[in-house]
Amino acid sequence: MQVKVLFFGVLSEVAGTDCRHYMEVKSINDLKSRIIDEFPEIAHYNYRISLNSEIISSDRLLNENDEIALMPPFAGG
Amino acid sequence: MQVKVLFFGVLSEVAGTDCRHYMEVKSINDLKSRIIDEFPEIAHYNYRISLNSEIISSDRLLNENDEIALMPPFAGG
Amino acid sequence: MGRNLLIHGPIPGSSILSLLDEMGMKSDSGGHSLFVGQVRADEIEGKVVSAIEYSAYEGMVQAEANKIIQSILAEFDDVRSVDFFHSTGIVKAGGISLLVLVSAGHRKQAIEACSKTVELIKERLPVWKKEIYEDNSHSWK
Amino acid sequence: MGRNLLIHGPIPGSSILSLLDEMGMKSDSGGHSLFVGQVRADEIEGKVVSAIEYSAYEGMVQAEANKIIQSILAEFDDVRSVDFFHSTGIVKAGGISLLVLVSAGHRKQAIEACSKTVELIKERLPVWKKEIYEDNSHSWK
Repeated sequence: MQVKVLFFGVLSEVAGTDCRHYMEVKSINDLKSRIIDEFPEIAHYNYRISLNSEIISSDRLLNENDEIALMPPFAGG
Repeated sequence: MQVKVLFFGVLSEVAGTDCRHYMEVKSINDLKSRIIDEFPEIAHYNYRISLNSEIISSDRLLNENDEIALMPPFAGG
Repeated sequence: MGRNLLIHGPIPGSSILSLLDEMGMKSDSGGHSLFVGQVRADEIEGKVVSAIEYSAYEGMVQAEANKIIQSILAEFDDVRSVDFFHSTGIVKAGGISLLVLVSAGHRKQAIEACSKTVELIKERLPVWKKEIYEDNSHSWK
Repeated sequence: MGRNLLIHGPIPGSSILSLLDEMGMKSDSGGHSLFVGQVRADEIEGKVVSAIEYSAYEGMVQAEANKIIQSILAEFDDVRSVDFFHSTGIVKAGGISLLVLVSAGHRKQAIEACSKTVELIKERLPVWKKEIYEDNSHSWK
């Protein structure tokens, strides 16, 4: 079981990549812990999380091929 | 002594012309009387008067070659 | 404004492009707000507008335009430039009769000042219009 | 919106012209309000912005754009159409990065809805920017 994580804006620089795959993660909270373990600096940033392009504000269970994005505040225009 | 009178918008249609010259008129009030005598229907319209391109709201004495305009409400845009 | 703000007939798309090209040279502006006024094929008491004929007091229009521009520049300190064009003569339904462009450092004042400029044009510019209907009758507005 | 709203690099003047051409076919519209966002050569702590690099969440941007458009059409009953384009990738100072066009029957809603659309784009469109300075350093915004 594998999910895809996208890093946007400043977080792509902090993570050194704009995309990573994670294996065997059960939930969003589980995934967040794994990401922070790997990139502790991300904890200092303000960001929202989307699951399959929908912004979510609480924990969710994850399924095969889910796409999760870590999104700092938008800055379009 | 002669002044030039411009008729704009609907008043050009009422007067049948967009420009007329008047001789020997002393003042704006004098001119207005002359115009209304000639085109009584103009009295039924709402308009402002300008003297040499400045809108005026009271009587003025007129001088040779003055340009007076009868202006219905503006409708630009 | 160095150019003549009155354009005979509909305002061509190329006027808009040339204004936009000028923008590109002002890299201290961050936002440009444009208003484009178009003749609408309105139906009025069963008759459809086919064109509008605009007339202007040409001897007064430039001075009033300058007053409008000065008043906008005085009110909005972030506004860098105000330009506009207005048609005279006949503009068919679908044609453009008014073009306003305001450039500012930031979007807020660009948008507010453009809106205010359109209001001042309607209020103060000595322009009149005659609606011409498809049956060739007309009505002054 | 059938076309792709993301444009790689600066938005060309020709995009604006093609939108204006489409306008001409909608003779039931009386007012069009455009907002053009341009990269500003700002000076920030002694460094001058030479370009902005935009990135977008491409898989999410179209759905969010559709929500923005639907929300504007629901709020403004006189609005006939809402279109916008946003740059991705590098746009140098002076280049256009955002183009919004709102057409309505009358000017008031065209202007208000365009202003609101710009706010919603800034608030909801998943786009990020990196300011690049003349010394090649950068800063995320």
